Amino acid sequence: MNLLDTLLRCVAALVVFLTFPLIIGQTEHKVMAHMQGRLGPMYAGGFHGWAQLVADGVKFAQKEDIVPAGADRRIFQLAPAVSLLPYLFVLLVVPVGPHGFVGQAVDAGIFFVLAVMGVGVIGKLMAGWASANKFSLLGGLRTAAQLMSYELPMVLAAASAAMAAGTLSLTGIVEAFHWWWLPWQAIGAFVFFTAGLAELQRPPFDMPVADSEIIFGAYTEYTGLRFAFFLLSEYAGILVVCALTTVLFLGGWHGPLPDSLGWLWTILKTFALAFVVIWLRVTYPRLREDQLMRFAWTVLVPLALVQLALTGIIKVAISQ
Amino acid sequence: MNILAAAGSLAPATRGFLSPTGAEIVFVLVGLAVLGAAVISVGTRQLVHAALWLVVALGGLAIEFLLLTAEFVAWVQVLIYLGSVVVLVLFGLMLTKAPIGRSPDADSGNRWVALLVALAAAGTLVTLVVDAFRTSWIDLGAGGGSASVTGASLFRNWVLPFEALSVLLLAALIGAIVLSRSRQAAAPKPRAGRLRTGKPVGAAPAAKSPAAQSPSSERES
Amino acid sequence: MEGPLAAALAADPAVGGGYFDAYAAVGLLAVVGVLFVMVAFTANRLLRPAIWSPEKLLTYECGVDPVGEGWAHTQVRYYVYAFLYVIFAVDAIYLFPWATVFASAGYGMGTLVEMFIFLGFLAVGLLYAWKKGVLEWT
Amino acid sequence: MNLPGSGLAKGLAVTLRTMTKKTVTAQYPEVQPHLPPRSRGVIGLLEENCTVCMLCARECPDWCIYIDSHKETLPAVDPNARARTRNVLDRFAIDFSLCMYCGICIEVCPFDALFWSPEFEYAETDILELTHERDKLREWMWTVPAPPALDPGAEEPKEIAAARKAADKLAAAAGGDPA
Repeated sequence: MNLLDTLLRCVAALVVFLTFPLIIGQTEHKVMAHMQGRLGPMYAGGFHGWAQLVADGVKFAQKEDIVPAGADRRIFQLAPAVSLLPYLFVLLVVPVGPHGFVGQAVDAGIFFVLAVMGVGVIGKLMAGWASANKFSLLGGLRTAAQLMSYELPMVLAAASAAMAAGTLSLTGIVEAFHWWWLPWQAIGAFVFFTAGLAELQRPPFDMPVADSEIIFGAYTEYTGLRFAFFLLSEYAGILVVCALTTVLFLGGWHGPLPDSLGWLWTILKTFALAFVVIWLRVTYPRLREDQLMRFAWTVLVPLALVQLALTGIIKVAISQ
Repeated sequence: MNILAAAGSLAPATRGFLSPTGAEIVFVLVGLAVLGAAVISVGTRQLVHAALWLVVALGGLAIEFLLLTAEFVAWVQVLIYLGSVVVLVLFGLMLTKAPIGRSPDADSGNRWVALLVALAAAGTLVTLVVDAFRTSWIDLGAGGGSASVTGASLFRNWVLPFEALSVLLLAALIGAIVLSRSRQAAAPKPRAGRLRTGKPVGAAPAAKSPAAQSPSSERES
Repeated sequence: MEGPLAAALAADPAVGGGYFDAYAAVGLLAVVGVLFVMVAFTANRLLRPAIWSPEKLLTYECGVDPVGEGWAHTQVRYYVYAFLYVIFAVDAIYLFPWATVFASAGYGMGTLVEMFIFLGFLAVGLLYAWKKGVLEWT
Repeated sequence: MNLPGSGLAKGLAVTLRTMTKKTVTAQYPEVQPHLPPRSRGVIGLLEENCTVCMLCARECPDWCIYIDSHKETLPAVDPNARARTRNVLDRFAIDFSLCMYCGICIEVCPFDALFWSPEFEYAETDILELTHERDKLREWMWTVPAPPALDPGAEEPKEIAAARKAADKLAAAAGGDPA
């Protein structure tokens, strides 16, 4: 391993980080529109508005950057970066294909990912507090409470996958995958994906940014590029959660094609899950704040514990 | 954690301190950054800034752990301290009144005493560590602090403390709930459903209707 | 390095060799990420206009003039959730070292039972919180 | 028997089915919309018919019609008669930023000077420019469609009935003369 190779991998991760969320965002525009009987963007770029998000990006880059008079300037300006960058690190360690097709394998893989993703919540609290806006503060607190509540089932479900594989390395988990993991880890997959969705504050779990109650939560006062960073972090988050669900529970690159095309499976499964994320957004109404919290603690956490028990018993039974 | 055991015996120094490796240089630099962040965290008069500087200090510590090949501990540091303890602190600050800008009452009259105690504690620790290790060289094998090594040592040698920990956590949980409940018990119970509809709360349709629930969700903000 | 530790290390193919290399890559990515953010905001500063007016810098409260200051009372319940998470997260991290060893030779049933006792204590805690109504709002 | 979660699945099915169906979005600037008959786009003025009776301006609930006029004396046709005066329209303007498209002015006009036009592309960047003067209103007259055909078996329009009556009378008088 030399410096150039590593740098290339890092830049590749950055490129994926900047392009794939745009693809997901554009898919969301179109899928959501068609699910509501609309067409969605049709102009930018010519063919079915494919360049809409590029145009949005250009617009965001040119917009005035406003920091409210009462805000805590430094923290207000730093918050978008703090909430965005953790997802970049996750993308580096997600294995795409077999034989080392990964940005950089990290031994503590899954634990590294969960720890790094947990840092994003600080960015949202910073944004909520530094805006000097009641609605922002309330949104920030709601975000933090939601992120923490759903982090727990997510960690437990991920632990179940790690138990099944007997390793924390993401590559190792995919290598250990067999098709019968699908029924065995089904509850865990459900818990992980749902909790991931809630971590992203995507509808139906978008109470922290509920426009009818608290404007746009912690992001109310943001404009221009900083707001775009928050948006990007949401879509990068979709990519990360879908990719992680693929790797942990859906077998990553395993599929009825030769190993050399394994990366195709990973990407295909990731985008299929991203479609589900969009689908759920269009279909379901927003959960109320108390329902949101109750769902995490009284449904997802017990389910995750059941999955842990199931995984432990079956795994010990198999290995003896 | 059993890093010392994992790394083998404390052999006398076979290497000099004057030809540091890259990791050692980074270790010292990050250590200085952590020290700086910690000092600012204690010294700043803005409450939330203090908590955020604590984030920097604790994150730096995680990097130090990584450099010492204590991989698992490093990410525990990030997940628990950055992801939840600091967030808990921030939460507490923001729920109580944490104004933007300086808090005039953030300074205590005891600060000189506090400084003295801090210096004494630091002096004791440094003396202890220096005296314990002297010039011995611990060769840190990569992977010596990985999760599997930690797990092996935890479940072979330290099962009882581990179980005791669960009792401790349970006690903390119950304590927290009792504390938060006792304050709520003093406040009058929400009776919006009864007042508004004129029916007893026990009447199932009234209690379940959105009208009966909405006051409670309004109260939340 | 000797005995069970070496065996445990050898059993895990991911551990070993590239430890510092792996985290050097992560560190490099941190540099790349920070550079990206800096370049983005520098470019943004060159592109964007800056025409401030007092009205623009006002707190946004749906168009009406802001009332009071940028701080409001919030339910303590949020704090209880955060507290619960801290406790449960400390518990949950022990699952990870356990996950890597519990099925290997020499652990088996005993370790499983130990973990179940550990989890049982916390399930009791969750049940207690549930019964006390901390997890529900009304 | 409802399985738990069947409602959730039903919701997903609805959105998925909608996605596969054809959308109802009209791509307006490329494809002109199909407007139903009697669409209320804008009000056109046939100023030849206007007698400056001011009824429209008076009945308008928003007071959005402005009319200026002056009297003009016409020389008498007959030397014994008095010179006649007539109203001449100087200004007829409708402020479409005030207009609420109720159509009372059109209903109330006794001389059929105002008409509904389906033309709707008259947005302006300045609200003051939405006050359209008589020449613009006259131009819109060209976009007024022919009145829709009558329902089969409907009663004859009054003016045609009156004309026919007069014609029939004439015909009867012409036919009766030789007798």
